[in-house]
Amino acid sequence: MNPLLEIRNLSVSFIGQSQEIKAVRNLDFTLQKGKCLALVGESGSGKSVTAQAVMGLLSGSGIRTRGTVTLGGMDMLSASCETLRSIRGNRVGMIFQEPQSALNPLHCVEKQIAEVLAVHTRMSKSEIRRRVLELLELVRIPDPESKLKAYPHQLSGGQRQRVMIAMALANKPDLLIADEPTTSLDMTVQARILDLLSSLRRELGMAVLLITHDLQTVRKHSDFVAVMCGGKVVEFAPTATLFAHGKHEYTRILLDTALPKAAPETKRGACLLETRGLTVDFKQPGRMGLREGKLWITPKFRAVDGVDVTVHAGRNLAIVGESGSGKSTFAGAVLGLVQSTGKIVFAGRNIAGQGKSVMVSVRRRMQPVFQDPFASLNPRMTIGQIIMEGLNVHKVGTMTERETLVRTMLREVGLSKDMMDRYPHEFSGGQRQRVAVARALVMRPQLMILDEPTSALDKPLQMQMVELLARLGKTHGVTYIFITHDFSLVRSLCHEVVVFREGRAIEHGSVPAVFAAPQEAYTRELLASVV
Amino acid sequence: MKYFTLSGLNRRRWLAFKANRKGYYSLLLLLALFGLSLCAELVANDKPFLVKYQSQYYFPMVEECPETLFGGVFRTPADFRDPVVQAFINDEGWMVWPLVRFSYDTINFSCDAPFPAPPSMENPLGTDENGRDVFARVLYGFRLSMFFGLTLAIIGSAGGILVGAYLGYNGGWTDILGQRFIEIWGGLPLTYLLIILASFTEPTFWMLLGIMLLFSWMGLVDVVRAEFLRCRNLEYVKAARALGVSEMGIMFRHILPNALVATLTFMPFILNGSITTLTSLDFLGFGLPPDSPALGELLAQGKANLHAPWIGISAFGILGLLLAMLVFIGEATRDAMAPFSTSSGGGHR
Amino acid sequence: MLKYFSKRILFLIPTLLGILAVNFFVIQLAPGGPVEQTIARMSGEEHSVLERITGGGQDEVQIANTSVSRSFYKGADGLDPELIKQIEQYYGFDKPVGERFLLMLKNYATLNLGESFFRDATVVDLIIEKMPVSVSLGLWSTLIIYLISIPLGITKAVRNGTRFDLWTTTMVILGNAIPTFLFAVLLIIFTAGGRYFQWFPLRGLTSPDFPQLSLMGQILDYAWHMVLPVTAMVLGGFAGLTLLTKNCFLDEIGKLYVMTARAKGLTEKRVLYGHVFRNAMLLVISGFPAAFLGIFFTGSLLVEVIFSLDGLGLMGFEAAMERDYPVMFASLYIASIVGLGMKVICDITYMFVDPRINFDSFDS
Amino acid sequence: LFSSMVMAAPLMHALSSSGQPKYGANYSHFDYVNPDAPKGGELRQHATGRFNNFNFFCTKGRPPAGFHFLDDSLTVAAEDDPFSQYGLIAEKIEMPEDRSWITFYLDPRARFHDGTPITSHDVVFTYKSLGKGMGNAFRRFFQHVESVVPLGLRKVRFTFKPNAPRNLPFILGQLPVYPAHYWEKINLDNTTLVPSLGSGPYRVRSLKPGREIVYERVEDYWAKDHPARRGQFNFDIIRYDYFRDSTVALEAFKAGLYDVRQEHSAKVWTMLYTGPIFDSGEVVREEIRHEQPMGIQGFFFNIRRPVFKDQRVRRAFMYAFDYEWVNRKLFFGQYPRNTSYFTNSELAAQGPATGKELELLEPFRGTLPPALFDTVRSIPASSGDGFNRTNLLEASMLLAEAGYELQDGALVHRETGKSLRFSMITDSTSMRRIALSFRNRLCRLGVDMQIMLVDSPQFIRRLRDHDYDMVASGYGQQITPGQEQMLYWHSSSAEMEGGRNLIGVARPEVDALTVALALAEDREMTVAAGRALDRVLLWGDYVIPLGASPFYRVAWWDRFGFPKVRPGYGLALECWWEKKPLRHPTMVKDI
Ligand SMILES: Nc1ncnc2c1ncn2[C@@H]1O[C@H](COP(=O)(O)OP(=O)(O)OP(=O)(O)O)[C@@H](O)[C@H]1O
Ligand SMILES: Nc1ncnc2c1ncn2[C@@H]1O[C@H](COP(=O)(O)OP(=O)(O)OP(=O)(O)O)[C@@H](O)[C@H]1O
Ligand SMILES: [Mg+2]
Ligand SMILES: [Mg+2]
Repeated sequence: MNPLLEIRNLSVSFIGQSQEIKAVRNLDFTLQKGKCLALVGESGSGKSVTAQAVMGLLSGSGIRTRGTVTLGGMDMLSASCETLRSIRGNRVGMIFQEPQSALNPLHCVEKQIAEVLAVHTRMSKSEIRRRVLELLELVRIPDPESKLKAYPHQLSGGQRQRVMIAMALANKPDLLIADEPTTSLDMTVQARILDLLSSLRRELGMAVLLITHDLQTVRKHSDFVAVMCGGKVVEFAPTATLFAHGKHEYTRILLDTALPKAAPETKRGACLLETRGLTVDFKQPGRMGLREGKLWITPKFRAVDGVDVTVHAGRNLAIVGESGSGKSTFAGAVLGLVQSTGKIVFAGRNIAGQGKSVMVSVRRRMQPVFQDPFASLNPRMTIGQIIMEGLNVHKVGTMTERETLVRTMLREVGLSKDMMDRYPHEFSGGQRQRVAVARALVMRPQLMILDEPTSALDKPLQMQMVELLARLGKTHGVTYIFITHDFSLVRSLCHEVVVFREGRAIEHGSVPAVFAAPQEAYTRELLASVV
Repeated sequence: MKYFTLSGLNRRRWLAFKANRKGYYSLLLLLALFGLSLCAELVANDKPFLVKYQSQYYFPMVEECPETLFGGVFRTPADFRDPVVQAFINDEGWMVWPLVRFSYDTINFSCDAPFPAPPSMENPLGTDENGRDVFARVLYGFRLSMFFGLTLAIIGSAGGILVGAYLGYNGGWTDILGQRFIEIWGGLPLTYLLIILASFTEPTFWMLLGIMLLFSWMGLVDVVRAEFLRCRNLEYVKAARALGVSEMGIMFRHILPNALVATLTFMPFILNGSITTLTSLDFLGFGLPPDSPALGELLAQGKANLHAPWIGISAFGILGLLLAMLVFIGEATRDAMAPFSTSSGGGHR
Repeated sequence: MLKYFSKRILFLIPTLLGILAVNFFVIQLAPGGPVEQTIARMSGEEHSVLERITGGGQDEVQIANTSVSRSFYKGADGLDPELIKQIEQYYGFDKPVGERFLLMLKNYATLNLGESFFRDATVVDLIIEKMPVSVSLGLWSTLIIYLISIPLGITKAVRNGTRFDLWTTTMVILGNAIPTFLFAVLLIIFTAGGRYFQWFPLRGLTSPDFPQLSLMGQILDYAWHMVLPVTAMVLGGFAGLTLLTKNCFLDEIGKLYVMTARAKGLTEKRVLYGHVFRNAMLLVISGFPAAFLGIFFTGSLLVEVIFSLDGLGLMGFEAAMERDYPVMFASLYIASIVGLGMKVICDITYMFVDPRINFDSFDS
Repeated sequence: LFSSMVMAAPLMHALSSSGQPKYGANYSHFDYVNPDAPKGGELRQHATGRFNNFNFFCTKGRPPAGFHFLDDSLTVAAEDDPFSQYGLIAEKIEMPEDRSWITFYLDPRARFHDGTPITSHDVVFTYKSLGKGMGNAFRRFFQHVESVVPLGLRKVRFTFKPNAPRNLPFILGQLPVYPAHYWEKINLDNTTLVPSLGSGPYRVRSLKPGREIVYERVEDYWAKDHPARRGQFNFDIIRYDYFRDSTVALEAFKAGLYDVRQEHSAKVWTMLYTGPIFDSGEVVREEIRHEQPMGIQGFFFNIRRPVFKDQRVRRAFMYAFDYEWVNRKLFFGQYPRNTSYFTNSELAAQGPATGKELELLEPFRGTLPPALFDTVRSIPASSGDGFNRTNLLEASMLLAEAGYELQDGALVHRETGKSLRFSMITDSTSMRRIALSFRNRLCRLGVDMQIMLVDSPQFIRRLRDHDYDMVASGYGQQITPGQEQMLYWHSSSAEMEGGRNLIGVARPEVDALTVALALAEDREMTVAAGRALDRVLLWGDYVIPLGASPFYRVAWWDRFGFPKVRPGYGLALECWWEKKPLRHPTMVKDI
């Protein structure tokens, strides 16, 4: 039987002004109908680029692609525009790694999904609408009706990701390219989605090219694994074989790395951050006014609902909870970026609704890492400028000191210093995430709020990051608030945990206590899905 | 190793700029033309560089030489174009003339053809309807217009950007009140201000520049404001705020470069517009003093003297060239500023 | 938002007041007013206000060409002071400035825009009279400019750096650099004059026998008359918009969502028009009110003059130059209302185009 | 009652200021017409600007071109006899020697287009209504009229106040007669676009405001065979198309959109009336000599200003201006210079003063320069080479004499320390153009001249306030100057706001001569006073004169016939007729 997807000798390089970046080199693999191939590997090793090449999306003056990508007997790299068009979104669906940037910011959810259907099928308007709702339900977006008219910026990270998934699945493709499709999803939803993919594979014979860093998922859901490192596939084997006796050195590292089981013990310091009754209201998504006949008056949506959280210096806090439960919003509110009501006390000072002067002094000591790194990096600034900016703004040290700081930081997050003059779009997802972390870390803040800072990193890098954070926590007294779905991360770094659900903090306690004996049913459900 | 990031980045930008060949050559040409027009006095002048008279050397361009020096009668600076004066000098010496022996306001009194006179050896681009050399007027006019236009465009755009940025970034009452103020300000009747000015005195270059500056900044406000309204909600702006970047920093380091499209696009047109504003002022008779070498005046003459196409073509030619150069330079600048290469050969598949 | 826009609309009133007041008092400072204009007209010394634009000032001989039987009107230079008093009184210039201003405001408040000083027609009637020309020119040229520039700009963005791009840029720039009046006159000479071709009519909006034509004939006749003026008007308008569109598109086209759109299997056209367009449109929209006002109220002056059309641009200019204050202020008033209204609409459009935009104060 | 007091005078068919009208009582037609000219066809002309008023009582709007076709007047002029007015509506005219009143006997055949006869009631109505209208130009003359009395259905008498201007009867004769029964129903203060009822040879056929107006010949025009109308008004249709731009208007002419065009620009005339249509003779291009007085046009010194108080300075400036060069280079040599205040008229002074002229000057021999009596002051002429050295030298000597010397390149008065600088205002770009070369030459003398181009209202304002150092303006003159001369030269007008005394002359000699001219009883006196005044003014060096063309420059599509005799005082297009019909005449269908 002919393979559905066959990649032979694929090389992709980006030609910049000064250097040529070889992102993918001489790649080979095949994928059969109904099978799942997991593409794992180092961050920046060319996984996403491969995925895009498969779709034939890499064209343009600065990109050189060589080799063949055969899909169902047709070469994607030399196919005509017409053919490509009829394949994309129809026979091949693609889930992009960074949904925030990949969704059109000015189109509402319904429009984005419906478009795929409208282009490739002859469904009527109402059928399309029904199908869109069905898809949203399929990917477990709660109350899909209300999200139909929502714009990407009105969704949570996980919701955006699920919209992407819905879009990719809309036409029941033969091949699904899923580039880290579940990174922002809580375990429950994540499991459901992966199950969904498996069932689709079985029922429709859909093949899946799954890019992920989560080896659990790989083991459970994939048939074959390709391990990538430095732009090459270093090992390609059936899943079981690979997990049993992976040969390549990098595979071993990948398989053997395990995060520490417990956070390093630290002293509990003074109360660093305290929120009391923190509440955030949003406008219900939908076109301004004119909804349900009510002109201009749009109902409120409460994203964060009277949350009380206390963080003590030295005691890292994890915020977990289902996707869309208000975690990022809470972080935004604490940072003063989202309008909120309630009290926020930082280092003994109420900073809620304070003017610029207060905030400026606070900001240096409280640094965030945003959930979507791409969107949070200024596209016209080089990485060097981006990391340096905070130092410049707060006049940290001399120019040379700042430069040294930046370079050290880059090295510590696993980036090389020659990347400094590159712009954000020239990086991989994981690299960007590290840049975002570096930007915050270099400031040596008192409190850092990290919104899923390691979701796009491979295990070894996660490990490196965890160590780095722990070390800085110790040496510089940085306290972290982690927003994450990854419980191993929670275990390895955090002392306290708060569980969010529907905008409320439903459970609060020390990590071992909560993990050992969860009080709430929801927490139990959450923990259960991990295993 | 200092400023390593910056220098690296700037080199990269400069390379990108140079890579856009149209823009690069336009810049070179523009600089050359501007440089040439800066020494217009040496190219087109109604005074010779050097006069030798009775073993004495004179430099009429830098020193005042009354014709009494050469045996004439008038004690005002000599008119070297006067055949009598020329005869005086040539009898007992010689003169070295610039390429074109006319300044922008020199009337070619000795021309035989009726005005506007067609191009000839003497007047390479002919004369205008008042008998002044078109080449000299274009040359001096280029300088004057460039200066007028550049000042107006730069100060005006800077003002417009500042105000637009401020309004768009802050929103709320600042925006509401500021915009109302601009609307009222923009409602000021420019024509009447000029009439009033003209009733006191013959308007000079600086007065006109001043008056036009009062209004020129408003052109960009709306677009810049719109860009800022949009960009201030972007995630990376939030990130910058969270980083503690000052408002100015956010406005000018983060938002402005992304809002620069409009400015870069409009800049050449603003500049060109400033130059042609002079035209319309000249039309109404509120323009520069009648002798000034304004390109606009030349255009107007071009229309009034269609039988003398050399006037219109010269003026149009230089304006078109200027605009084209500016647009190409603008494009190259944009390329240099853009993070990703925008040139694409055959489009996407 | 409702609150914001009601605020905006309420602010129209003080803004209008401000504009009117500023103009009113500045204009008082200018030497010479309607009285002088009347005197000039009566004593035959009036120059056409268009003279400077049209080159009518080429008439070197101003005096000697009156025939005997009509010379008498011209001979009447110098008017007795009593008469001038009467003129002043007629125009209300015997009243103090403040009183005149208040009177004007009162009239405007009751939507009474007054009558022209020099002709017995209400300003509203005058405006209605000029509408056909202004609407024709404004509408068609705006339409053509937008319909050509935007697709052209998009194509140029897609084919950035190609020869096509270079040529079209050069063309639109040259079009922009050639002054309207020059181009219009050349158009007339070459395609409507006696020397070369006589393809198009050189004046007016319709032919003299327009009413007798069939409907189809009327449409054709109108279109035939519109060709030259509209061509003259649009030529300079392409450059700015085309390049703006191009640059805005270039800015967006590299973004990730465009790749997503392609991954959906959309046609390139749909990617550009369905996805990039809206993201890139904001600037185009924000420039619209100014462009619109310009074309409607002032931009067509020279074209109107050259093609002997009677539109708002000419009316406004003549009123300003002849000191026909009621017409001046009324057109200013109307232009301001339209302009301010356009801005409000424009701001609302921003929010429809980009739902992320709001107008609240940033720090609240 | 009133009428019985005035004596009867002979009944005349025409008024004449030269004693005898050219055409006797039984003339059958004017010499310059073809009495048998064929009727019919179409004449198309153009106009610039726009029109918006048919109410001629109201001065607000602009009347359409050719509006004088609409209404007949009491008397009309013959274009070859400038001294007379021939009765039209007025069949006979009665006026005593002292011109203290005038009676018009209306022609019983005269009627309006609706058939209503024209009566004395209409004349009185017209007179009264015109007098009421705001700012109507007639009013200045009407103030000398004591009363207007209808003496019957067809007889109306105007009685004058003492010292009324001599030309008053002529002006009243030019009064159009408007139908009272039509206008009584209409508000005379408002402009209107409804064509009014008239009595003239044409009526309005159709109009588009601001675009075109078409007149059609009145078939049963009452004066069709009137001697003053014979052979005239031959076209069935006369249309005027309106243009705003002169370049376009010329193109339209060349495109054959209209038939006749008079050119006012020397440059355009020489440069642009070329091309195949001219070569092939399709379009005829002709310069027709006229005898119309041209008055004077130039740069006037304001002698109220200290700079120009000194005649030597003025004279020096006259030397500095190189008119010959200007004429050659800017005007293609088409404008002979104005050398008199009454150029192209017999009122221009010549040679030594003699006869009556001398008599008039004699009382002032003490104050006038002796040379004045023997010669006319010459206007300095140059060789026209542009550099004008000799004259400049003369000028610099005069300036030195006047006390100016060069300091740092600028002329400064030795005693007052004031530098010699002044500004000239004009509202016309063509004047500015001329002034440019002047300024250039003055510069060589060290004089600083500013040229200010202002718009019309401001120009008028400053003229009325006499707020200028030098002004570019002119005085038109008629064949028989009248009362307006008082406003031009008399001292009473020098300081009066709005006085037309641009120069600011206030001299007893001038005053006396002006009065003599304004009140001259007969032609001889007019000529003598005019010449004397001209002589005195010229010797005052008050103006740097420019020139004017003694030709009408006319071009027309060759489809017309016209009489062989050309009148000296007008183009007389009324006498033309169509030779070759138009290919696409305007709306012939429904004629
Ligand atoms: N537009 C670009 N220009 C230059 N280099 C690029 C560009 N896009 C990606 N790269 C480089 O190509 C390499 C592969 O990137 P890719 O996005 O495929 O990584 P990845 O395997 O998906 O990593 P991650 O797991 O972090 O998402 C990276 O080193 C990245 O820096
Ligand atoms: N601007 C907005 N307008 C309206 N609703 C919004 C807006 N931003 C977020 N929401 C809604 O608020 C809820 C909470 O969003 P938030 O981003 O805080 O979720 P989250 O806990 O971070 O989820 P995830 O783990 O998926 O990132 C979501 O249901 C989202 O749809
Ligand atoms: Mg990736
Ligand atoms: Mg989130």
